[in-house]
Amino acid sequence: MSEVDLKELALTGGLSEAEWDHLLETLGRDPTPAEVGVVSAMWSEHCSYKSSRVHLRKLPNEGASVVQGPGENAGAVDIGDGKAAVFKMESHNHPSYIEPYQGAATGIGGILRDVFTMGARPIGLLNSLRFGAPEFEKTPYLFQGVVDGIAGYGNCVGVPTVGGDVYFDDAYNQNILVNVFAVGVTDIDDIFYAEASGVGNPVFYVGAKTGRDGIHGATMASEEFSDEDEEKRPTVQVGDPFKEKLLIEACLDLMETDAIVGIQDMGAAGLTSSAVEMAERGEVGLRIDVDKVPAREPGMTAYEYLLSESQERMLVVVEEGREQEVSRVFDKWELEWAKVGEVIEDERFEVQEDGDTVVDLDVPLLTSAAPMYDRPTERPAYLDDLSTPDVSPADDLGEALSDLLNAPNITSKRRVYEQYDHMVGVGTVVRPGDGDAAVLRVPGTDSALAIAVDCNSRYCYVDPREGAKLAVAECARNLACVGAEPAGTTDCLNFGNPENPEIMWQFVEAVEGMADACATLNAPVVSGNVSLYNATGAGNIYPTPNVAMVGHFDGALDDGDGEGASTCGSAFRNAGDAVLLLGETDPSDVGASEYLKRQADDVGGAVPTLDLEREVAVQAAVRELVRSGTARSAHDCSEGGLGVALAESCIGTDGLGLDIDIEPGDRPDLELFAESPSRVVVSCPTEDIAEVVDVARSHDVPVMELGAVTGDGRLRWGGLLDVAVSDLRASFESGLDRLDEDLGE
Amino acid sequence: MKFGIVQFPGSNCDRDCYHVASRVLDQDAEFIWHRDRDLDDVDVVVLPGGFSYGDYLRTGAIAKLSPVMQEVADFAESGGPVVGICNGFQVLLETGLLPGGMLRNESLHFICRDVHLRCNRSGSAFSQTLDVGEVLEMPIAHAEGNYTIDEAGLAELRDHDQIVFQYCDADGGVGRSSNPNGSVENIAGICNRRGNVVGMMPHPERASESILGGTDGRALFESALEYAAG
Amino acid sequence: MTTVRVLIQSKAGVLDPEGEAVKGGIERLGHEGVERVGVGKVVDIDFETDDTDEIESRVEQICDEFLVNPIIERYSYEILDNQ
Amino acid sequence: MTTVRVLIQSKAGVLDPEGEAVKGGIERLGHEGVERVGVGKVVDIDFETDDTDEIESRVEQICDEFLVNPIIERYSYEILDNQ
Ligand SMILES: Nc1ncnc2c1ncn2[C@@H]1O[C@H](COP(=O)(O)OP(=O)(O)O)[C@@H](O)[C@H]1O
Ligand SMILES: [Mg+2]
Repeated sequence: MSEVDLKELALTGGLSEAEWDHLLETLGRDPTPAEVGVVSAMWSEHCSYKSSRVHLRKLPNEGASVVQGPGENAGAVDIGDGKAAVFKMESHNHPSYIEPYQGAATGIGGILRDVFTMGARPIGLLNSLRFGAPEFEKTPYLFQGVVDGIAGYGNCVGVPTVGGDVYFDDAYNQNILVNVFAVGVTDIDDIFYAEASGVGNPVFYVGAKTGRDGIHGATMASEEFSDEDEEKRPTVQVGDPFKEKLLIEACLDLMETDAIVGIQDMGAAGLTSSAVEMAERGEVGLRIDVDKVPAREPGMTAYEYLLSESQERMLVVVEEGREQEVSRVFDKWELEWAKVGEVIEDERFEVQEDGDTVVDLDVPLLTSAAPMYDRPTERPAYLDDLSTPDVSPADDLGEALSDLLNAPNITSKRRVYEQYDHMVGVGTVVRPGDGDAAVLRVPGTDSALAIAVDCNSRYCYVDPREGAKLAVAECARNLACVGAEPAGTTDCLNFGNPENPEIMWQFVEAVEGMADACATLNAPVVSGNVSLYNATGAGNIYPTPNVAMVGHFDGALDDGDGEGASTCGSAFRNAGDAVLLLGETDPSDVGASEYLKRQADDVGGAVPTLDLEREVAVQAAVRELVRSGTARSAHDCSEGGLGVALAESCIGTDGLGLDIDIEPGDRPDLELFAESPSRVVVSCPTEDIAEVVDVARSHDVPVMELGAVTGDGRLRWGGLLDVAVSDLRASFESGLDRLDEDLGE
Repeated sequence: MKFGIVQFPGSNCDRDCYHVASRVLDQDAEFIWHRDRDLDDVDVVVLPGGFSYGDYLRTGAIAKLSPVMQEVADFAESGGPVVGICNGFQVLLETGLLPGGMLRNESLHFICRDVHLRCNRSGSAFSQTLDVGEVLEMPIAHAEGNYTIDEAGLAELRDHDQIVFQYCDADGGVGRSSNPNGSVENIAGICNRRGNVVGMMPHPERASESILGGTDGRALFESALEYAAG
Repeated sequence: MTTVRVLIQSKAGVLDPEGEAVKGGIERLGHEGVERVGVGKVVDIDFETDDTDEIESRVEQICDEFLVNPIIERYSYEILDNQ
Repeated sequence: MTTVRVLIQSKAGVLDPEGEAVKGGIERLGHEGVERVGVGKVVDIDFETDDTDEIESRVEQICDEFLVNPIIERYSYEILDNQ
C-alpha cells in the first residue's frame, strides 16, 4: 500500500491527521496495513481513554475495602468471609442503536467476561437504559429489542438480572444508552489478573471462532453517528449466550488448576487489545500467529483477525508444560481452543501471518504513550437560558399524583424485569421492584451484598457537578434503604462529543462532582467505563454519568433465625404501623423535577441542593434502623418526591393504605412533589416510634411522623387527597403501555 | 438419600438444586455430567432448569440426544423417581418420558414471577406429601412453558390422574386469569401413569428457603425423598 | 455437496403464537387482507455426499428422531441443486 | 387467496449459533459428512387478494420494514400456488 492509502486507512480507522503524523514520526517508517489497524484501534477513544484519562485520576480509588482498583478488567472489593465482589459497568450504546437485540445481548456477554476473567462467578446483572421519548417512532422498536436482547442473553447464561433503571427523554431519540453492570464473587486469594508473564509461556485462544464481526467496533464507539451508519452496519456482532455459559464454566474449572498465568477476554478491538493489554500489564511482549487462530470464514487477513470483535472469546497465558490440563478442560466443555502464540521478552507486539511479521510495534506506543488530551472546556451557553421554575399548584393532588405515577420515568418497570430471570442462582433476597436496591446472597456464606444503579440525567443536564453528586448520593442511599453500606463504586460516563468544549465542561464537572461525593460517602471507584461521542446531528445526549454501587451488610444476613442483619423492602408491611420521614423537605426543590416537567413541561431551575454531610447522616440512621429490624420498610424519595415514594410504598402492598397526618403549608403540592434529596420514608410498629426518633436524633437527622398505615387501601391527606391505592396502582402499572406497539424484530 | 442432578451443557439451575438438596435438606447430592452413564447409587434423579444447548432448535431437543438420557429412561423404567424442572420438564417431553409438547408463551415473552399452583394429584414423586387441592406459591421463569397436547392425550392425562399441578389464583381457583403462559387446562406439571416421572415448569428450588420469600417448594423435594424411600 | 432444505411448521390445530404476533405486526404496518400467518423454521443442511437416495433416508431419520417434534410440528423437505 | 412463503436466513458471514448447535445434534445422532447447517425462519402469509403484483410489492414492504432485519438477515420469497 502507498503512504496515501495507508493514511486513508488510518483516517477511516479514526486517527486524526496529527495522530497520523505522530505515528509516522515515532515509527520512523511506514506502518503495515495491519499495524495501521492495530494503532487506530488502540488509540481510539474507547481503548485509550485519551480525552478522559487526565480527569478520571480525580476519582477516589482507595479505601480499606479495595482489593483491586481501576486498571484491571473489573474492580474488586472485600465483602468479608475472605470473599471479594468483582464488578464493573460498561456501555454498549452504539451497537444497540444499530441492532438493539444483538447490541444489548453482546453488551451483557462482554460485561460478564470482564467479571469471570478475574476468577469470579457472576451472580448478578444490572442494566441502565436510556431511550428517546416513548412517542418517538423508533422508541418502541429499540426498547423491545434491547430488553429482549438482555433477557435473551442474561437468562440463558443463568445470571440473574436483579435491577437497573430505564428513562425516556427526547435527548436520547437518536442515541440510546445501554449500560450494563455485572458482579461476581470469588475468594480474595483466588483473583486472576490479565497480566502476561514468563517468557516462553504459551498463549491460548479459547471460545468461539473468529469471523469478520464488528471490525472497527472500538472506533465506531468513538465517533459521532452520521447518516453513513448504513455502511457501518455489517460490523454488527451476534452473541451466543450458550457458548458464553460454557466459557464461564470452562474458565472457572481451569482456574481451579492454577495452570493459568493470566487471562483476558477479547472485547473491543478483540485480539489486539487483549494481547496488548496483557503484555503491558506484565511488562513483556506477545507474539501471535494469526494463522493459528480458529477462523469461521476462509480468507481472513491479519488485519481482520486482529480487529475482529467476534464474541465469546478469551486469551489465556498458560504455564509452559501444562497445555494438557488446558485442553482437557476445554475439550470437556466442547470449546474451540488453539495455541496461538507465546510470551516474549521485549515489550513488543508481534504478529505473524504466513511466516511474515506483519506487526512489530512497541507495546508502550500502543498504551502508555498513546495520545492523551486535556481538552478545552467552556461553560455551556444553554445554562444561561434555563428558566426559573414556575409551577402553579395542581388543581387536584390525586390527579397530579396519578399522573406522576404514570410518567414514563416513574412508572413501574415490571414489564422489563419480569422478562429477566431475576431469581436463578437461588440468591435473590430483595427482588427488582421490591426494594430500593437488590440484595443477593453471597453463595456459600450467610452474608449478602446489595447493588443499585442510579443517575438522574435531567439533573446532570441542568448542573453536571451537582447532578453527578446527586447520582452518587442516591445510589448509596438506595443501599442504605436495604441496610447495606457502600463497599465500592463503578460508573459509566456517557457524554456527547468531547471535542466540543461545552461537552468537555460537562464531563469535567460531573467527574469532579462524582469524586467529591464518592469520597464523602466512602465509596471508592474501583472500575468504570467512559462512552463519549454520544451525539448525532440532532445534538448531544444529556450528560449521563451512571453510578452503580456494591454494598455489604458487615456480617451475616438474618435468614429467619434472628441472627445477623435484617433487610427490608420499600412496601409497607402492616396496618397500624407508623410512617416516619427521615430528612427534610424543602418545597423550593422543584427545579429539574418530574413535577415541573409534567405540570409545566419545563426542565429549568436549579437542581435540588445536596448537603453531603446530611446525606451521610441520613444513610447511617436508615442503615441502623433497617439492620436492627426496627424499620419494616424503607424507601427513599427521588423522582416525584415524597408523594410518589408514599404511593409506591402503598402500591407494593396487598390492600394497605396510608393516612397522612401532617399540617399542610401553603403549597401542599410542592411538599408532596419537590425532590429534596437525603430523605427516606420508614415504617415501624407504633411501639418503635421512639426508637426511630432516637436513632435519627443520634445521627443529627430531622425526623417527623407522617401518619399511619391503614387497612382500607386508600391514600389520604386530610381534605387534600383521598384516592384508592388500586387506582394509583393501575396508573403506575400502565405508564409504558404505549410501547406495546409491535414494530418488528 | 442421594440426589443425582444431571448437568447438560447450558443447564443453569443445576447448582440451585444442588444447594437445596445438600444445604437445605441436608442430603447427599451429586452432579451427573450428561456424558456419564452411571446412576447406580442415586435415589432421585433431577433434571434441572436452564437452557440446555442454548435452547436452540427446540427446548430440550438437543439434550435428549445426550448419553445420560438412556440411563435416565432406564432409571425411570425401574420405578426410580425422576423429576424435571422447567428445562428438565422440556427434556422429559422431548425424550417421550412424558406426553405432550411445549410452545412459546402466549405473550411470546420470557416471564419471571411468582405463581400459585394447585396440587391435583398427591402421591407422585413430586407430590407424595401434598394433598389434593393444596395451593402452593413459587416462581416460574420461562419463555416456553405453554404446554400443549391433543384432545385424546388430554383425556388420557385426566383419566390416569396425571395432571399434578395447575396454575391457579391464591384461593385455588383455576381459570383463564391465573394462566400465565397459555398452557392447556392451566397445566403446570404432569407425571407418567406410574407417578414416578414428574415434570413441571415452576421452580420449587427457588421457593425452599424463607429468606428467598417462601418455602412451599421444599415439600416437593421432601416428596421425592419419601417417594424414593418407598 | 448437496443442500437439503427442511421446512418445519406447526401442525394443523396447534397454536402458533408467533404467527399470530407477526400477523398483528403486519396489520399495524397498515396491511389489510392478511388472513393468516404461520411462522416456522427453515433448516438448510449441506451434505458432503451427492447420493440422493442416501440423503433422503438420512434426512428423514434426522427429522423423525431429532429435528421435528411430531406432537407439535410437521415437515417437508426438498433437495436443492447439487453444486 | 394467495400464500406467500418468505424465507429469512442469516446473512453470509453472520454467526448462526443455532445452526452450529443443530449441526452438533445431527452429529451426535451419528451422522457424519454434514458440512454446515443453517437455521432460519419460514413465514407463510395468506393474502386475500390474488393480484400478484400487488402481493409482491406488499411482501417486499413487509419484509423491509418489519419482518427482516437487514443488518443480520437476508430474505427470499416465492408465491405458492393460488388456491
Ligand atoms: N469512569 C471510570 N472510572 C473509573 N475507572 C474507569 C473509568 N473508566 C474506565 N476505567 C477503568 O479503566 C480501565 C480500562 O477500561 P475498560 O473499559 O476496561 O476497557 P475495555 O473496554 O477494554 O474493557 C478499566 O480498569 C476501568 O475500570
Ligand atoms: Mg475489559
